[in-house]
Amino acid sequence: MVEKNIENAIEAILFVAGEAMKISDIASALEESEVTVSSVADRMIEERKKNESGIEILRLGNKLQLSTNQAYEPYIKKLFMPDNTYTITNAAIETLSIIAYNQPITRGEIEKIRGVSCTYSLGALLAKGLISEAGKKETLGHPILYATTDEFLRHFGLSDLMELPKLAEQENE
Amino acid sequence: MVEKNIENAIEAILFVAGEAMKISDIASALEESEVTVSSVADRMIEERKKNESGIEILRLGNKLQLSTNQAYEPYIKKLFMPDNTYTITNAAIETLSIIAYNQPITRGEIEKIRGVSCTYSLGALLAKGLISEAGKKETLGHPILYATTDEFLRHFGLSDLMELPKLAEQENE
Amino acid sequence: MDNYQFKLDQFEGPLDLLLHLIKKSKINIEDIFVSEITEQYLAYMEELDELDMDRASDFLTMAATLVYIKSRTLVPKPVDDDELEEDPEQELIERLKAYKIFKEASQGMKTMEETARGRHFKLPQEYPFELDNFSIEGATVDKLYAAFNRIMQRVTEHEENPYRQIDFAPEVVSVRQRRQDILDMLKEKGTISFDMLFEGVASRLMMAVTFLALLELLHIGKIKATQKENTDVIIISRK
Repeated sequence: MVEKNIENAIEAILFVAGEAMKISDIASALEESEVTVSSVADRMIEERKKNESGIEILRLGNKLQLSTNQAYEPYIKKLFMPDNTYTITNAAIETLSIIAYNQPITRGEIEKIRGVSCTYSLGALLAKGLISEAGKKETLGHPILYATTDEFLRHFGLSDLMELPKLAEQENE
Repeated sequence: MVEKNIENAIEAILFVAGEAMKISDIASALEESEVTVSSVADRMIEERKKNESGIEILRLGNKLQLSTNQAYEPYIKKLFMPDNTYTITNAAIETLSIIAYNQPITRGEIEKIRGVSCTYSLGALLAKGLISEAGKKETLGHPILYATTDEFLRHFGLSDLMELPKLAEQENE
Repeated sequence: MDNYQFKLDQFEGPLDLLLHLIKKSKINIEDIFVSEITEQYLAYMEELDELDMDRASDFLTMAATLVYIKSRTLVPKPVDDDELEEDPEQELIERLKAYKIFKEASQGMKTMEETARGRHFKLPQEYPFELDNFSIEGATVDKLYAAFNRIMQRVTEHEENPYRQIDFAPEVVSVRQRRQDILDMLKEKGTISFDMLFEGVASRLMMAVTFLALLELLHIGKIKATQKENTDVIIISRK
């Protein structure tokens, strides 16, 4: 497949999907290697950034998703007045940062760091889809493990967990 | 506004809209003339055709809408075709059943239940005269409300909406 | 203490309150037990008139810990069993330090949230597209009813598990296991890119394990790594 065609097909696929699509699934539909699709996607991301396109491509871990460019938010607000600009409370964001840097992690482990009960903020984060259950820990009582989701990456404008800023302690290492 | 910016903003607006948008509405949001927006749109349509872009812009009378380029349909089919038993009719009937049981209802509310964009099936149901617009909802943005028609009753051999089979949860009440 | 109306709600917990006191007194975390912090903390506790028991219990437990640690400095220590016992003072200092790191990180995340705001996404398209061909001839009320129930069923299932999950590699994996994983991946795909090996790897430990496994495999000559240009992707293949 010619590279230009791969680009166009990726665009069409992401448009229909709406949500984040695995690069591997796209690659198998196009009968191309993951490496190829991944590098074509990188170029598309770059080009759209450069052109300040209205529709951007986000890389979320090993997935791709279309999104509007924030620069045009004022016009979109004017036309649709969408109400998707929720923010997170301080308690919840503390809990979330502990999960983000230590996932997967149990409620008990989070509470040990925060020194308070986290039932409430965990519930709020689950309800917003920012975290999800990610199995059970192989210890006594098999407590539930929590991890961040694609929505978490989107909400904070990250393409990957590796993009989280380094913790103070890690910088000193 | 620079022409490139107008292009990008139009792209972002159409992406969020999900359905056909009036050129006049876009123009007023961008604080540009309709003539300008219309001619910029024409150039965008042309360019995307030439590049065989995955996402095309359609002009429907005085409205614009994003759509996938049919050339990439085979890949989309491979990825999204649910199974052979799920036909177009199923999609339309699903949308119709939601309207029948929850009328009047907005597009946004239907989409929230179905989890997919319902522009196509709403259009088809409107064209068949099974549903019609039934005023606007008194909320932000004043979205259009949809309800079933007399034609709907005739088609399904009902004399009244009350004759629709009761839902399981209502029976328990 | 200042004429300052103390509210429990202002703090995310006892550690947060302690950090606040430490910051206000301009001391290092290590110095909390040679300072007035314990007294200040207890004074805050006395100010509480309406106790929200659920929240206050964490604060009161901490007060007890602080008093206990303070009292230990007043009584002579037993000579022997000191070594075995974990030093509660040191433990609290470590907890405060760890908490401080995440408190700062969460402030950084607030900024990230602010910059990321204003993106919009779209719903999946309805598929198949060609709705012009659709026909409801033969569609009955029963079919309509069944369709609605089917959707409700789907919505219920969705609500039970509404969170999309990210696939996580198991946390603790040995270098040997990871070596096998890499060989298995190569067997299946022929070649893989260096970056692909680290996709979805969330922890630093796991990354280090992956990297070590890769180095070992290169060392024993089971795999080779090639790169066309300096900045190009590194391709891993079997030898």
